[in-house]
Amino acid sequence: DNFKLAVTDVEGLERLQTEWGPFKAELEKATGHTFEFFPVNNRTAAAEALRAKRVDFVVTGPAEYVVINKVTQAKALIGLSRPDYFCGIVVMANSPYTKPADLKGQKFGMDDIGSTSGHLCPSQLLTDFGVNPLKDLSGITHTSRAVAHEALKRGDVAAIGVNYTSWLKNRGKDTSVAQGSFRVIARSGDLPNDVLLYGAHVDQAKAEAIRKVVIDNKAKIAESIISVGGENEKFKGMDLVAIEDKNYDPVRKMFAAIGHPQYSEFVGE
Amino acid sequence: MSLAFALDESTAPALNAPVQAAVEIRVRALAAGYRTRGPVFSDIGFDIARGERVALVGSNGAGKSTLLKTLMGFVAPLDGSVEIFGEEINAMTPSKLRGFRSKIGFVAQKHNLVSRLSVLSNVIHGTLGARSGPSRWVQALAPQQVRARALAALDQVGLVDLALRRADCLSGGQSQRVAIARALVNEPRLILADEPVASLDPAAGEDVMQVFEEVTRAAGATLVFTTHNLDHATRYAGRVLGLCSGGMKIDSAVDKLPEGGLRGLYS
Amino acid sequence: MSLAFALDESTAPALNAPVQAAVEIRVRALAAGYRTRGPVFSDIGFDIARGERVALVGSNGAGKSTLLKTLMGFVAPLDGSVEIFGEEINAMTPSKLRGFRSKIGFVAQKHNLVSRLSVLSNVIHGTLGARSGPSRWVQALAPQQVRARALAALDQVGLVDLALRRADCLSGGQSQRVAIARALVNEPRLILADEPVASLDPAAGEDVMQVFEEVTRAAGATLVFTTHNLDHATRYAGRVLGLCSGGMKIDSAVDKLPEGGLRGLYS
Amino acid sequence: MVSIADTARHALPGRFERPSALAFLLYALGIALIVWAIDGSGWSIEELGKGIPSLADFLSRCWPPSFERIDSLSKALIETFQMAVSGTLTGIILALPLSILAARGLTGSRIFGSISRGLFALFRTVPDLVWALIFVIAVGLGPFAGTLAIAVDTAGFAGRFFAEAMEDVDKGPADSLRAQGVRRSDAIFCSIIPAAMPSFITTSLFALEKSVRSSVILGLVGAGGIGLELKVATDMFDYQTAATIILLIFALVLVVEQAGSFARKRVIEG
Amino acid sequence: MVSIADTARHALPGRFERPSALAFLLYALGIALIVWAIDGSGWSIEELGKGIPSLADFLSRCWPPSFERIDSLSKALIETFQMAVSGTLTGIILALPLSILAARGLTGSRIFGSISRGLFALFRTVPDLVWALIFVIAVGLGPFAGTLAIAVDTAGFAGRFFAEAMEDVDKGPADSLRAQGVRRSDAIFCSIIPAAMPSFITTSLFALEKSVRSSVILGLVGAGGIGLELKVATDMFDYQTAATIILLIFALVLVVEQAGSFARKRVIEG
Ligand SMILES: Nc1ncnc2c1ncn2[C@@H]1O[C@H](COP(=O)(O)OP(=O)(O)OP(=O)(O)O)[C@@H](O)[C@H]1O
Ligand SMILES: Nc1ncnc2c1ncn2[C@@H]1O[C@H](COP(=O)(O)OP(=O)(O)OP(=O)(O)O)[C@@H](O)[C@H]1O
Ligand SMILES: [Mg+2]
Ligand SMILES: [Mg+2]
Repeated sequence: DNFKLAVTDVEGLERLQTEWGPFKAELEKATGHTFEFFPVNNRTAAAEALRAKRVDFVVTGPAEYVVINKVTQAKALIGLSRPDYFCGIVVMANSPYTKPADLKGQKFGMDDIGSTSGHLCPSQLLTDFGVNPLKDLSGITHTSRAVAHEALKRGDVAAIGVNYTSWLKNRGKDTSVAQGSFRVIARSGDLPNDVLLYGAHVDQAKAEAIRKVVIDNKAKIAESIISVGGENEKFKGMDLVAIEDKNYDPVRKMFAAIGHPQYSEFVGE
Repeated sequence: MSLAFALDESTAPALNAPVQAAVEIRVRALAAGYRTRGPVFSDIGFDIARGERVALVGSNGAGKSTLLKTLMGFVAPLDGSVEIFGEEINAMTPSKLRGFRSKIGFVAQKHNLVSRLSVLSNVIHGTLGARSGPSRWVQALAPQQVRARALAALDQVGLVDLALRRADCLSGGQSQRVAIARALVNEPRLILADEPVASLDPAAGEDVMQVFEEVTRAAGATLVFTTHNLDHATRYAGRVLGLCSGGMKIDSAVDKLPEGGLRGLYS
Repeated sequence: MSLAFALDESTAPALNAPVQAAVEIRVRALAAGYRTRGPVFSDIGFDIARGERVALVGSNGAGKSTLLKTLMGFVAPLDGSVEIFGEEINAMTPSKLRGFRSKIGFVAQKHNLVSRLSVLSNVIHGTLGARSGPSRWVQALAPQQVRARALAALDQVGLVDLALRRADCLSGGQSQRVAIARALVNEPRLILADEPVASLDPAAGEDVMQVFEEVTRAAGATLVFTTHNLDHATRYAGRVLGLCSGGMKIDSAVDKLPEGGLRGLYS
Repeated sequence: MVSIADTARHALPGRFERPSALAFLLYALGIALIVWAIDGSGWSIEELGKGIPSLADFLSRCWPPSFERIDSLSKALIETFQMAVSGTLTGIILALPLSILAARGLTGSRIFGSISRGLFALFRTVPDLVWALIFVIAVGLGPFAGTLAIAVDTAGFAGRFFAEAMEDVDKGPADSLRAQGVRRSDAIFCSIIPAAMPSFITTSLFALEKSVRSSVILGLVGAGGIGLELKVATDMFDYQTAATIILLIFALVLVVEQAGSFARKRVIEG
Repeated sequence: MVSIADTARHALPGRFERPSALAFLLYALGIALIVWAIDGSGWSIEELGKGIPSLADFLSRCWPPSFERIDSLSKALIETFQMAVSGTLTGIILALPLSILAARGLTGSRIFGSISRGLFALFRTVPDLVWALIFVIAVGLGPFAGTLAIAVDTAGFAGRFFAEAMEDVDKGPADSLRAQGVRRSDAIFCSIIPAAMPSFITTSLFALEKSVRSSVILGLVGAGGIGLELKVATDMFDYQTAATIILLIFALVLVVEQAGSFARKRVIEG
């Protein structure tokens, strides 16, 4: 069959959008199907495409999976595991804030609303430390990472919630301040995997079959991603695993923390 | 009078023998002006018969151009009525008015050429009233016969050589002559010309007035023109209308004009 | 001749007694035209002395407007030279050229009013050459004295009543008169007028020509005007220049014109 | 008989001027470009038809608009409008003098002309995201940064349209003034700008409307705004709220257009 | 002596016409609006000054542009341009007939005029994202959806500017034709459109350029494009690549502008 596969703006998969050639070839060889790839940097568009049966598979992040699952009944098929996928809360080292509770009444910078590691996870983290992100802060600015970073340095926001790994990398690129001028005051546990999900209209048996082959050939497929070299080396250590919907219940819980409880009902409850 | 007769009259104008009798323009108690400024003229009335040549004179701002625009229905009258070819124009449906206007040839005081098109295209536009469509929008697309006709009209005003010149690269008098050719190209039944020779040199002015005269004489067309050249008014018109201080002060055959009468309009 | 003298001459024009002697415009071997089309005229030469009134005549398209534009430096000559007030204009720096032009009053064939501003503002623009600045961009901001002067210029052409009318709500002749007032308002040393009375009624035409005559007589200004009105040319000019087939065919004092000579220009 | 003869005494001129080799090449290139572009964009009318049912489903989910949060949404719209007005105004004030330089043949300075045109192009090319970054670095998060970002965006857009509107104006009146020694600058203000005024109004009010519509940039600099609300609503699949927001903006756009048409009418008709 | 007297024989007319009560109210409202807007946007020149050093540092991090990925970036730019050309062309073809209806006083039909103006306003108000959704649902992911999204966006923009350009044209030539019974439609094509042509070119080429610049919409429908690359680059703090992308787009913008100025020159000067 010819399947359409959308890749949303998943953290760390940007290169895949332009250099997915070998990956695609390997996938096609392993499954016997042909795949057409579409980089879609918006989960709403991906979800609507699924609902309209315009796309069959979507590679996306955990939070995206939760909402897409709710809106389209699409199901998780394979997890694309990533090492060190968690979030943190960063303040300036010379600031008085040493624990999340100190941030009460302060301004906070985060990623776009609904981003797993840049919004949901830090919000949950604050909640876990007894700070209600919706009530206790004096405001959350949802902006791009680069803007949040600069705003933190200026002191416009007291803290930012970040995807830890990419923050480390980005911090390295900012030569204007010493790397030690930041302080991480909280880190989350690892987040669930990115997901390859399939639309409700896709034949379940075929989907299961694809899951089986991919898991069986995971070494080769993962290698194909890394083999592109250059930037893609960062995928070293990725794994392809079979997953279940309930793995994402923690993410569902996070939606309550950001004030969108409509996505926090657990399936089956 | 039967409808059949009326139709006959309009389709074969040159054949009806006593054309002079039919009234082409009938104006009654007419007043017109621009928006808030009150009427430019009022209580004007006259009849113009087919084949007449009428000069409309008056000082600057007397309302000559306004009267011509009112005759064509471009300025709505404040009062009174205008009948052209036997029908009240301000009561017509737009499509009917268009049909009536397609028998008019009009020369505007400002020439009003389309400056980015060629002279020939501008003249061909004059035929659009009779037959519309993209084939007459620019000369390159026009049927051979239409182009030939437009060229003949240009020849009447002595401009064949400039047929492919862009209309914004003309001298003042050349552009006025193109406007005249555009008005003549469709062999109109009624010609309304607003100072058609103001920018022409003396010889060209005579030529154009002679063309007008011949067109009215041979094809039975009617001519109403405004002018500041009193010599032209008396030599080429059979009748003179004189606008002054908001009223029609003179309406007289040329040979019955009072001594020095036209001078009196300009004081 | 010393620079001091030349300066003296240009700053106090009316005082030097034998003004008639000074050459205001000197043209030598002049050829000019538009882009690829070759010269409109060539090898033209003449001198115009201060205080002269010169009529420039010729058929439509002969190049009268082009010649006037060349005299002002708007059309660059293909050949030859133009000196105004004793200096070659095509060798001047832009700011110097501007200074020279500020002593010129110009009436364009197309009037060229700024249609969205009032008549009075348009006339006040005529004073910008002498003194620039926002206070003369619109009449509402202009100094009382400038407004009074503009109104006086409008009075000369008989249009005081229309001072606050928008320039696009004028009749053809009214707009031409505004252009004339704009040219006169700055009391120019040289008036170049391109068919200044073409749209005027006979009386207004005489009035304007008389104003021109008085301005040259009383203030020692020089006048070059084009016209198709041969009567005006011979009555109001002291000298006639006749353009024909690309050359200056006539250059003669009015009283020495050959019998029927001007007619010969239009064939 | 002087009726216009159907056959001309003169040879008819050619229908087309023979294009120069360069012009021919350019036409051919233009056509090739279009064919190539259409070819590459995967046209398919068939697909369009198939999607109708799903589209109906989507639209049904947007209906009816939810007026639950109308208060806070209106407030966001008004705040956005406020920043849009001051940003657009700043942008226009920035663009006006530069556009006079940028208009070809107006000031006679080719160098300044190229520089201003380049500057406008740069203003437009640098994306919102980067302007947001620059102004956050320069003045910090908040409405001021948003205003500046809008101003730059507006300047790039308005400057270009102002300049070309002034180029398109009939130069006759300006030339007649310059014939009398009026400075170029005075001639521009006295005759070019009055003539280009309707176009200026169109451009300015479009810029204002555009600033309101594209107010996502305000969200980026932490200034909130209706754009952010709309983004959140679609991201959270809250299409009914999104529909409300779009209707609110639509109403504002119509009001701005009405104001523009009123102003234009006054200028054109006096 | 006929030198113009410094004192007039006639009373000078008033400087200002007394504005009508309505006009006065509107002026007052306009000024209040502007004051309110500037007040709300937190102007502070001081802040601007303080930010300069950090800004310089930021710009230094964008330099030099990195030409490492120039191949794939150029490819993305070309693909984007391809979709932009076909989308913009479609939009313009859509906008032209509607804009004739939308231009006030051109066709005499007020109802169709209001409808087309409303349609254009709607095209513009509905944001990119929602158009992306609609076309993804209608025709699926890919360049075709992107082309359509660009087309709608272009139509909303170009339609408005086309219509107002036609409104601004001198109506004299068209009226003179209509005086001879020429249909409105013919008069529009023969005289209004030739007169508005330079403005049409400005608008169309700006629309093309805008489509390239705002190609983020292509990312929304899975068609990639240079906009996506730029977003990724800034998100990854890869400012040197971002600088490269901006320079590439800038070059394209300049080329498009040059083409426009060439075409305009031909139309204006013949
Ligand atoms: N568009 C307009 N709006 C308002 N008033 C106008 C308009 N056009 C002309 N007028 C005024 O109406 C009066 C009559 O103008 P009209 O153009 O009919 O005069 P005219 O007899 O043709 O003069 P001319 O010989 O100068 O062409 C004039 O006083 C003029 O100022
Ligand atoms: N902008 C232009 N571009 C090209 N050719 C032009 C341009 N303006 C005028 N011409 C041509 O130059 C010649 C001289 O034109 P000019 O306007 O000087 O004539 P003129 O003597 O003023 O005629 P008129 O009495 O009709 O005003 C004409 O043949 C005309 O077609
Ligand atoms: Mg008139
Ligand atoms: Mg001339």
